[in-house]
Amino acid sequence: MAFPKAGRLGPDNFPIVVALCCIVLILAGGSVYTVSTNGTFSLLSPSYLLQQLQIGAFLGIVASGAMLVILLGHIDLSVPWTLTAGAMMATAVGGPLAIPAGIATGLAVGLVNGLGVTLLRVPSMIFTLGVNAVMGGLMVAYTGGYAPQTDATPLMRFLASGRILDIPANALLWLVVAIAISSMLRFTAFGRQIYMIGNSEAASYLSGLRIRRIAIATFTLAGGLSGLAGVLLAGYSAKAYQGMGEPYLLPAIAAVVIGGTSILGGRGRYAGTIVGVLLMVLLNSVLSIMQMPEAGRQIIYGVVITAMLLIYSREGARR
Amino acid sequence: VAGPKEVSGPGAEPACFAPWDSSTGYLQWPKAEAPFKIAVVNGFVGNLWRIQMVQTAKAFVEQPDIKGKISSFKIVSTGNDAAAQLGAIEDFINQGYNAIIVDAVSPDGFDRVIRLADKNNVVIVPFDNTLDTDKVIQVNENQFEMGRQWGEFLVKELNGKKDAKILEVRGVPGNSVDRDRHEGIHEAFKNAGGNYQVVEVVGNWDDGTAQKVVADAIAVNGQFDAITAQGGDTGVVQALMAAKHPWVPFAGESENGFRKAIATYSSEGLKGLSIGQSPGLVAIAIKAAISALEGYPMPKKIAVPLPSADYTNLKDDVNYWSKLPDNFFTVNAFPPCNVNITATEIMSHNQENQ
Amino acid sequence: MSSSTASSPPFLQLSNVGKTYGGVRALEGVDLTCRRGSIHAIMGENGAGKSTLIKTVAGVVRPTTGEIRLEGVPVNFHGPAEANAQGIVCVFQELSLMPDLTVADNICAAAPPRRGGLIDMKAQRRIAEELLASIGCEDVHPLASVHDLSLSRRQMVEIAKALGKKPKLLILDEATSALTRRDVETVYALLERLRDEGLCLLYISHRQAEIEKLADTISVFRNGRHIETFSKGTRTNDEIVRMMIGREITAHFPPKPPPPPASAEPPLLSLENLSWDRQLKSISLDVRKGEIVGLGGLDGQGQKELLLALFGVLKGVSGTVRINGQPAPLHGPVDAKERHALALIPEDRKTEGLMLNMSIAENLIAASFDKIAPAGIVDRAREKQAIDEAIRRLQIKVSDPHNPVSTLSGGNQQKVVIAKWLMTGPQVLLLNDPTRGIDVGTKQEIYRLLRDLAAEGTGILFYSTDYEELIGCCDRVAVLYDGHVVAELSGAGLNEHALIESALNLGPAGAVAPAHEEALS
Amino acid sequence: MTTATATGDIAIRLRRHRGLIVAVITFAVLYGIYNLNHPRGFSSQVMVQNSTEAFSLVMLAMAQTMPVLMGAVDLSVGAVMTLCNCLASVLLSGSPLQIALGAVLCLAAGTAFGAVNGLIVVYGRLQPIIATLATGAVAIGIALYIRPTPGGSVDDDLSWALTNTVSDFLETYGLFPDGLPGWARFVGAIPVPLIMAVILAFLCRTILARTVIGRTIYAIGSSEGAAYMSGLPVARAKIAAFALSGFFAACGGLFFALQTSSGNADIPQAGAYTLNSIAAVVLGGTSLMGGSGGAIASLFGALILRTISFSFRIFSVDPLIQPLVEGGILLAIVSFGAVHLLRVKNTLELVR
Ligand SMILES: Nc1ncnc2c1ncn2[C@@H]1O[C@H](COP(=O)(O)OP(=O)(O)OP(=O)(O)O)[C@@H](O)[C@H]1O
Ligand SMILES: Nc1ncnc2c1ncn2[C@@H]1O[C@H](COP(=O)(O)OP(=O)(O)OP(=O)(O)O)[C@@H](O)[C@H]1O
Ligand SMILES: [Mg+2]
Ligand SMILES: [Mg+2]
Repeated sequence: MAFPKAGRLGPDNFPIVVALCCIVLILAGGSVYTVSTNGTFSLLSPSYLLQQLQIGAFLGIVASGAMLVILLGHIDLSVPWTLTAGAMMATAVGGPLAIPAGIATGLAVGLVNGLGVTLLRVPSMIFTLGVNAVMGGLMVAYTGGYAPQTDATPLMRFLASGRILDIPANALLWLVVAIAISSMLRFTAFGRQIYMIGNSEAASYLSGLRIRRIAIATFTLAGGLSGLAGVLLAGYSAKAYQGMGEPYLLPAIAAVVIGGTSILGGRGRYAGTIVGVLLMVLLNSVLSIMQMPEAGRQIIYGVVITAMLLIYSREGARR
Repeated sequence: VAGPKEVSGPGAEPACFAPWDSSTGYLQWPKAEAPFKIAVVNGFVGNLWRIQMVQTAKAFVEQPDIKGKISSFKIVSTGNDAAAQLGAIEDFINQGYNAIIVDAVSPDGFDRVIRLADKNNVVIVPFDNTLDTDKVIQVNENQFEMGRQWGEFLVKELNGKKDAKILEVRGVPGNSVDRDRHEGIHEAFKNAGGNYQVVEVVGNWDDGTAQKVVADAIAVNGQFDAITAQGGDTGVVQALMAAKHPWVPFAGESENGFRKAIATYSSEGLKGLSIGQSPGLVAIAIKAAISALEGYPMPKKIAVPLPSADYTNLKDDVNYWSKLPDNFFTVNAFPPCNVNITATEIMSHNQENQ
Repeated sequence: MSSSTASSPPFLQLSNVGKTYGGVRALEGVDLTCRRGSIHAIMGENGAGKSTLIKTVAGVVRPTTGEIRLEGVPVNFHGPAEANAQGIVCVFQELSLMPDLTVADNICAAAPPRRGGLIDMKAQRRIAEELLASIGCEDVHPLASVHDLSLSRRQMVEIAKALGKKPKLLILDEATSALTRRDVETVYALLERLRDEGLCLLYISHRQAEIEKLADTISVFRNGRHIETFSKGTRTNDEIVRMMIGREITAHFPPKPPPPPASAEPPLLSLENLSWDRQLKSISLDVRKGEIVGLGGLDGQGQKELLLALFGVLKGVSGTVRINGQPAPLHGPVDAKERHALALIPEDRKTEGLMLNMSIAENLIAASFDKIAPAGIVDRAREKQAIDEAIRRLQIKVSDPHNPVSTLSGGNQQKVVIAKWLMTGPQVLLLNDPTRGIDVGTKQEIYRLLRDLAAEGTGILFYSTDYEELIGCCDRVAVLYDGHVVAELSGAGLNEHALIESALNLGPAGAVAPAHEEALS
Repeated sequence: MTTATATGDIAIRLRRHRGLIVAVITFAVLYGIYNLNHPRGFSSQVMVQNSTEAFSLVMLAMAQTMPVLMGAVDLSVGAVMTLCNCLASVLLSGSPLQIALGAVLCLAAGTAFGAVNGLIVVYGRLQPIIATLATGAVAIGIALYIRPTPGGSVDDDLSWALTNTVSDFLETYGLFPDGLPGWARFVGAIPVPLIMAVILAFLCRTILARTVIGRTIYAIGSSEGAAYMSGLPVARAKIAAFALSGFFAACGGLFFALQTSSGNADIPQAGAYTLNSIAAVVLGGTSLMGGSGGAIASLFGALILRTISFSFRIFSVDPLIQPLVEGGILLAIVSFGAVHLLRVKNTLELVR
């Protein structure tokens, strides 16, 4: 069921609570480390937490798109180069049109994904993989042939790393995205229909839903969010560069799933994605602060995700 | 038997093909008939360094003195796949290529293709990411030395502050370049005899990652007295600015953005040293391969001088470009080798192509 | 109990068996005994617990309470494989064929013949051919993929598969619901032979005629409880129905209105020379306002395709369709629903009709977003009102509309599908065998509902495999054979004899098409 | 049904193996073009090179086939390959007995890791795609722990013998000191990795097509509920499928160690292999929904993928355009599958 009644710990809320507990554990573990090394509780300081919010906002926006596609019962593996292309196009265009150009690039790639998945009926996992390769190829060819401008505009920089009332501007932007998407999922026909298609495409089709249009719109929206994330990331780094999208694909999917969204589609809440994103970002940050070697970092990463999902599925089985 | 002979030096053009150190041996191949067929087998291609390298290679073989010596020139990129890279090398050997220039995916695993190359008198020249072998001639900058110079610079700029807190931003874990630079840095610190507190974070030579981890490190550890970063330096600079961290001595790579930052803020305390791996290495590697095919003895390990610049000698339009993008790698030309394609030339070259 | 063999223990004995799903009591305190050499029918309305009973016996679900004894020995199965090993074989209500595998692979799925440790393909094929031949299905190729077969053929393959397991207890849970008349005869003969060979057979069906013909013992279930077991012929039909639904049933079918006078008004739905692929051949048919038109004939003669074609699901349909006299091109379900106010109750409610994991409420509104979300924003009040009304109108038995629709019994699930479409206010209703696997009580409700809708002016096109239903419910029946309409029956001409005759294309019109074995659809 | 079905049999088989046939033809065309334009096309050396390069990917395609036939995906195959590669770089040296033991240990480790994936999926009830995403990270972590920096050593002779022709193999081990017998001369030009790949692919195919476990794997992909109801060993088959997936990934890792004489816990490389394994399976015509397809099809899928990149060594394509061309061809081939949509006349079949 997509919309549990408020007030009870429904199957969709359980993962959110577990993930929140996990976040508390991570912060506690990290604090033990900082106290023992520096004698400070710097992880609990507002400045550190706000900074994590700022860093998390990029992943949050990517994960928003990933969640929509996953709810639809698909997956978007084109995130890395869509994001990069968005960033590179934004900086190449520059000026006031930079941000629209970046987002439009993402929307265009998303549109191609949507068309391929719905009209050609290629499984999304493979089509978006191909689109990612093509976008990578395009960006390499583009950089090699045209030596584009890569400096972010001041507005991009402000949106990515500026502060409004001491709150990171990009976190506020994520908040806007979050409110927009969660109300879309709850209150609009489009959002509800995403869940329906994710549950059963055949039944949705025979119910007279515009399944193609909805799928195309969802992929396009997800692409646009990747483009937006690219624009912001370029603002954060003050420039666009080729590898910038790579670290966002798998963490975004992991964040969505840790947040309780079913990887099969049709089920999940946006609040879960928020919590999942914060968990991933904090885990990464705390491991980095603890100077954990890469080997240990990967193992912890895998174990945390597995353990959390096992807890969710046990809970699901108990019901 | 086919294959190179171990010979003693000196080799050809020592100013350009400088031996790594006094113990470096020499190899000599039987002289082959020009013009030669030469291939460049690159691994990953999705970053600006590699793109700039590919452009440099393309431009270099068009130069008049080189053009006549090459009958066929191919560049392929195999991605992050050692099997594909080894396969491409073997394929070019099978196709009868005379020399193969390699930016290796992995420092190991080339025994088989080297064996095949020797059988067929093919010269393999690894550069940039080089191999853990002494059976080929290799071209690189001395990464350990680079690290040492970074370390010594910081020690100098710290003006005798022996208990300084230093932030070290490392590269891709497990990579030999990361290891060598790291060891060089710590060698310098050790020699200085200080009691430095070094905080290590992993930046993966990536601006975004470096920026994030530096932001975290500052949030938790407070201020640092000096910084060294193996890559992603503009990301580090961004993190410092965002955290309003005061400018401190900073030794790092050679991205244009980093040099621009040094030029702009050195008066405020960003006393920077910039040494970097140059995409122009590929040109020297091609030149070395041709020289070997012409029958000259060549050092097994060729040390390319470290292209270094610090806050005292940065000059706009000479060793950095304030009008050009940050990502650009500033050092491309090596006059002693007659490799004179500058970074800006590569750009204008492209713009004409449009 | 009519059992008389007191000496040996009964073959299957259930005592105090109960099963709860969460809060739902699907079975409660069931005592039941089955003998060898008998066909034991289980009857009950939808949700009575028949399937659950079968599943406990077949090892698919573990009973929460009670004990099951097989030949006097208590058994406790951990899955259908263990039950099979003991000779308990079940043909389930939801087919258990693997559609991508071949017929032979399916038939020999669990215990294929082996040679040298590997599956022996030749032997497997031989076994499959023999089993198919034994139930008169020589037309099914053992190497064909199951998904290329029609539903009726699949049910036959399923039966062959069950026989291949050499059962001692054979359970058929509505296994004949889609079979063609001819197959049913074959299956009857087969079941009787098996009974005579000493097998114990448990038979579940909602078709009273079948049970009357086959069963020797009948058990009736209601609300998860075993009501009574008796020998055939000791109770009248009315008594049985009363036992099943706990109330009196008066007339089976609502009365038909008199045929409307011929009017100049164009028919609501009018098909002219509709053809598609090799399965629809120049079909012409009218449905007038307020009329229920049946589609008859053997299964797989194009009835299903005709409904899908009208709903715009098929590509490359030729001919003209008019709605209220206006040409109505067939672009797809969206178009059919929004522009022409058509509604289709699909064949398979689990995959085509419902989103099983979603709530009852979500399923009900799935086709009506244009009504409850006029500007794209869902109007919560309107949504709730629509859901409540739908549940009330069709008397869907729900404890909470926010529960997943999968927790409903088959009949109530079907009601959800119908309610979903009624909410759209259709002018033409296309029904694909809507009462398959539905109990008499619910069937009656559906018949009455259809009649009421017709009276309100809806045109209804209604495909059914049940002749009785076609006769009782429809004003007119078009019989299809090999994609042609071979007869249109109405009034007194609409009787069982005429239906069967035209279904087999034996009518006076003669063979329209060369006799064509329906095998691959 | 004896005589009349002879042609019916062939028609039905062609229909069932359409994907495989398309893959074989695509490969034959691409590979033919490559060889025709290669200065030493159709020679033993070229075959040796090609099969050595393709071997690990072929193994990963086998590894991926198992879960994909069940309608699942294993995102850990690249990581397990890397783990076994690193293990092999530690274990594959010393006396012949030690080497053999090392190889067995590597294969066992991969199989065990796969089995753990299976256990998590079956008893933890996790979706395979996400469970293996997580366990893949663990595998890479262990690999990095075993081999923090690239290196290690692998027996030279074995490495040379298994990456060359049969006659090189026999020579390396001096099996026929007095000259090769007739049969050995006859097969001498065949590359050893090709032989091993074919044997392992047929092993994989036999397991899938001719054992109850294999049939259950297909059955699960076709309809898991029906498989369970039919009394098939669903849980066991799932665990076995992941264990076999681990086994084939380990074969890939082991060969990778022989080919490169070293181990390297390279994260991007592991990711590339995982994604390529999925692409290979799809190019072979196996449906990601499960139920249909097979090992031989995946073999050809992997070969197609490799052949695309072979072409850049023959034809002059601007190096900075190559990634675009490669991505474009991949996208084009998978989109080519869309032509079958033109034949679909019942749109309901498309949304299943
Ligand atoms: N998996 C389940 N979870 C929850 N409730 C269930 C489940 N399966 C069945 N039920 C409930 O158990 C009751 C008995 O269902 P069952 O399927 O046995 O009925 P039935 O007599 O076979 O009905 P029908 O004739 O419609 O097939 C119903 O109320 C149904 O809703
Ligand atoms: N000689 C035979 N006699 C009877 N049935 C056979 C025979 N050979 C194959 N089959 C059936 O045909 C199907 C196809 O099997 P076959 O082994 O010929 O093809 P295949 O190439 O192995 O298929 P795949 O590539 O899917 O593994 C099998 O599942 C089996 O049911
Ligand atoms: Mg039932
Ligand atoms: Mg087969």
